[in-house]
Amino acid sequence: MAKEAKRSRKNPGLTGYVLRPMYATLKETIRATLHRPNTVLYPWEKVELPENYRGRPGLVMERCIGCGICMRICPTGCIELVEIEDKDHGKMRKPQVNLGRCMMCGYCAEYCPKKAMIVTPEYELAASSRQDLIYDPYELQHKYKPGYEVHIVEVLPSELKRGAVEREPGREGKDRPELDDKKCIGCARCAKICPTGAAEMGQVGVNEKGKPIKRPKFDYSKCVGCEQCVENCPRDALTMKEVL
Amino acid sequence: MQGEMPTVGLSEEAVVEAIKKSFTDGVTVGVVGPRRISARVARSVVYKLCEHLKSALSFEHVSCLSGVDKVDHMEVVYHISSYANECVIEITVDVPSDDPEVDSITPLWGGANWHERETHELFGIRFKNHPKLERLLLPFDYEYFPFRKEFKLRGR
Amino acid sequence: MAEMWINMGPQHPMTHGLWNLRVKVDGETILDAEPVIGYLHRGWEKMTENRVYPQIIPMSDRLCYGSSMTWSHLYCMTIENLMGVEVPERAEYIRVIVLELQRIASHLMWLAAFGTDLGLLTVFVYCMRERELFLDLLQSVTGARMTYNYPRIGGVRNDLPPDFGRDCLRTLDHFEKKLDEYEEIFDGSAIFLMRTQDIGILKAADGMNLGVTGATLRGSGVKIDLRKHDPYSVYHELDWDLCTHPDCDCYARYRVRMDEMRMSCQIVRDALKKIPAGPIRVKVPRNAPKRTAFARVEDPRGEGLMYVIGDGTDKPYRLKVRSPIFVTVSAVPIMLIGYKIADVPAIMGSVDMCLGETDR
Amino acid sequence: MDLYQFTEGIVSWLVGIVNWILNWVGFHGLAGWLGSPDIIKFLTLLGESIVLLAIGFIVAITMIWQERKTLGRLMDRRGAMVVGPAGYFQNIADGLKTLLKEYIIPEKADKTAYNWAPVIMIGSSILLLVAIPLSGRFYMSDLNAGLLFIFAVFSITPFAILMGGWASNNKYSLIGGMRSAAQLISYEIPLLLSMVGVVLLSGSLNIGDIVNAQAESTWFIIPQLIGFIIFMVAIVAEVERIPFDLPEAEAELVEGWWTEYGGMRFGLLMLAEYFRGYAGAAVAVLLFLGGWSGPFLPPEIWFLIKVFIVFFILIWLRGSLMRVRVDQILNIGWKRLLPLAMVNLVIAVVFKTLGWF
Repeated sequence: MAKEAKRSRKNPGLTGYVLRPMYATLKETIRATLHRPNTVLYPWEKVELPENYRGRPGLVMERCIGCGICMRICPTGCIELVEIEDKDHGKMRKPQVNLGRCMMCGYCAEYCPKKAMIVTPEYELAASSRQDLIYDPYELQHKYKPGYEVHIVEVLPSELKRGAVEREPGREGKDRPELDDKKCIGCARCAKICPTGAAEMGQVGVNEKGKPIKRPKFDYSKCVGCEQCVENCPRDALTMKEVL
Repeated sequence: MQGEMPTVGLSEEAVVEAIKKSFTDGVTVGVVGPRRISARVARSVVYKLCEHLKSALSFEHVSCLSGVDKVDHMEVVYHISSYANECVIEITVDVPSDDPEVDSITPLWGGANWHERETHELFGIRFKNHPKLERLLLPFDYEYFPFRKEFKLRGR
Repeated sequence: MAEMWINMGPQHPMTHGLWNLRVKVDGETILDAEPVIGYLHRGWEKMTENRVYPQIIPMSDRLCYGSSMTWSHLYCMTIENLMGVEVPERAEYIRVIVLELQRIASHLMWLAAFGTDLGLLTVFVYCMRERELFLDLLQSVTGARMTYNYPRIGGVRNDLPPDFGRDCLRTLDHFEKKLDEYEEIFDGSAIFLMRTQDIGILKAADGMNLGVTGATLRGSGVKIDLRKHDPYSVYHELDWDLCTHPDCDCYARYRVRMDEMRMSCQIVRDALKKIPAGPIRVKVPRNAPKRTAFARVEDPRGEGLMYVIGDGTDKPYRLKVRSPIFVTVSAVPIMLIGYKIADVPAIMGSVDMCLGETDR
Repeated sequence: MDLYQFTEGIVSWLVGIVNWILNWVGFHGLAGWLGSPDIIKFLTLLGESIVLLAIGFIVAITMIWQERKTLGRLMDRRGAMVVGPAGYFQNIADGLKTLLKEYIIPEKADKTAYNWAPVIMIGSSILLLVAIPLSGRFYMSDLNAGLLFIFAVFSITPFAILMGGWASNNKYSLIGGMRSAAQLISYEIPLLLSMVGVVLLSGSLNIGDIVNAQAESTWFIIPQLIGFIIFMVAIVAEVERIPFDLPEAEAELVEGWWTEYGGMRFGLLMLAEYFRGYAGAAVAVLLFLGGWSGPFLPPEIWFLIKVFIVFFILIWLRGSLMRVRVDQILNIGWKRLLPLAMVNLVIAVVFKTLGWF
């Protein structure tokens, strides 16, 4: 079964055997001299990069909704959300990347629900100080080209058992927040924090004092599953429900 | 052993039966999957079990030896694999936190040597009869057992 | 000359990393040896306890700079075992392909370093040149050259690029020709045979007892390969053989690795032929159940094992890595004692050191 | 006109100018002393040695450049290429860099020996240049036993290596120095024996005579092929290049006996290494490849071309072979080369008695 060694043991001599490696290297030398050597003259010429090369993360400003998924998934914690003035929406939170800590794993682009974080093919990132390596949202902006974004192409296990074909999950594949009605106090914090406007407060009735009882309603077609409502809920009334 | 290995050994069930026959006290053992056996063993019999595994059931190789801090007690987990039987046995041994000591299996398998030294310095579990229980990875003046749960990391 | 201890390392051309080999010599003959490691200890296992499961994949890439794919794959496999996730078949095939390409790249890096250890720098450049081709292939699949972050829990990150099969076959054909050239340079050289044959003898019984695994053990004539004897992924569906050599010396280890590169080419060809269409990634739950799991793979350097304890949250309670070189290094004294100090690079080169996984 | 007459002419001309100035100023006594034949001879020798050193330096620099470029092509890369035309001035830049480096002496080193070892090394290497003629007219000294002198000087360096290795107070250096001594006894005897065949055929130890004898009959590589091979193997060991560079075996001994030498000392050792490489290749050319004889071109150019070709073989060996072990070089020297050298000697004797040479 096992593959046996092809060559038997040789009795090493002095001459003869030395010539074979010399011949092999000479062939290689002639090839390198006639054609060009294999090295790349780096500062003057550069290696061609494939389409999906993962360089530094970039940001497409218009698409970003400031949901903070990138910040949460980042393994090194190099992404922070900072507040900036946006032309249309007023104050918004956008990611700022510390490239000194970034390890180019591409998770931010992969998990970004709006494909606002992209991976760019930029790899020459040397800077003269650590401060220069902290890219604020404006510096982080990069011209978008199709192919820079990363898609998660996954199927649900339940569908895999039924023999599903590959596809990109729509909204129903995302985890979604669920409300525990007893714990909710109707503070509307979730609706305020929701970056997509998927959570809206709606009146469900009146309490004994005649005040309206408000409960959030989730529009799951808008929800991106960023968990901000869950994290900010003061009474832990919201939980993420996984869709499997 | 040079060159040839026995290709067909015992099946997982046969190994479990053999262990059950030899050890009645302190050993719970069962097959958990193809080529996977799991056992939970009392601290006192682990060396005897290992000896039996090595001599009678031809388990030649210590794959892994890890310490676990379960806050109220500690565990030492052995993964011992057999080339002849093509299976791995996972042996879990509970060790009390206040007296973390267990018999060393280095006299049986030399491959456990550095695993035990590592577990010793990271968890503070002592291995009796180990030939050289010294520091391995950490600086010589390190005072803590960094992999215990009471040792919190700064960052997160 | 009196006996003296020599510290080879932490900064020494022989070490291939950051470790220290203390050897006691009498003249040129080694009387005793003691490896000292820990210079790269990052507390990797402790770090993982504070990160959620997907975040650990890029970290496990950093375990070994030579073959990061195997480690992230091993991690994903462990967590799949823990969560009981079934991986789509196409994903498994893609994994096998990239793993074998990674194995070739890793072995090429070993060969480059081995040549340098023996004093031949030319081979270093040749091997790096061919390794570049495989890195290019892996780069076109994964988007990165060394730390791929490609396997995912429940599949792989993205599908193979459209022309991958053609490029891959072309590279393999080219590479097999180059492999013949390396054999000409190594096997054809009397000096290489003088330097490696009957050097660093590790008997099969010793090797098994000391926990040595992988090509080093197969070089001692033990027919063990976890891809065959503890099959994972789809290796059992592919047509391949394991490679052994009965000589127990450095030359045998060299021979085994060379044969393994050829065998990897065969595996990749076969896998490219048999790869089915279908999904490549399955969604996995966020939280792991309360139980333990482990997985073993055949790393290019030996047996890699990860043992994980889940506690019902989205972070592992404990993750233990069994690194092949960690154990092999502990067996190094038995290989070194009795040989000359000039044999240290040959012997250490033949076990293919990688310190990232050793110290973790 | 040979080098001596040429230099004498220049020196006399310069001295004439100086004397004219001195006479014009009024220092007649000094002018007379300067014009005396002894002083002229001294100045001529001084000028000659400067010319020789300059040529040796240029050849060594060119050899380093050649090694870098050739090794680059052997390794499928480019070698030095930025500074100067095709990277030729890179070596000079590197030399200047070593001048600017810090001057470090290990604290526990034996200072005297540590400082003297590179001096002996470079001194003996320059001394080699004295005995090596570039042509029948371009030489510093025409010694009767020139060949013996060359190999006597060659054998000084292991002493310097041992000294430097001991004085550095470093274990690697010490082992490197000891290896050098062990290596010496393995290659020196086959080296000299392989040379004896040539000496027999030409009947002289004078290098000029040997070259002339080759010009009259044929290159000695043809009757003495075995001797040439032995000589090349031994000369590689002599100049410590890669199959036999045990004293500075990089992979096991870091940099061997050089480990503790830095700055300009390292630069000098490097230069001495290439001086010796030049000397080794030159001796091979002189003994076996017909020396400076060749058509059309001036003999000096022919000589240098042959030297660079022989040096290319040394580079090629370095680019395709591994390092042997210290006990194996003894095996090679005593068990393989020595009997072969004896066979070669017998062949030479047979040729000589048959009267073919």
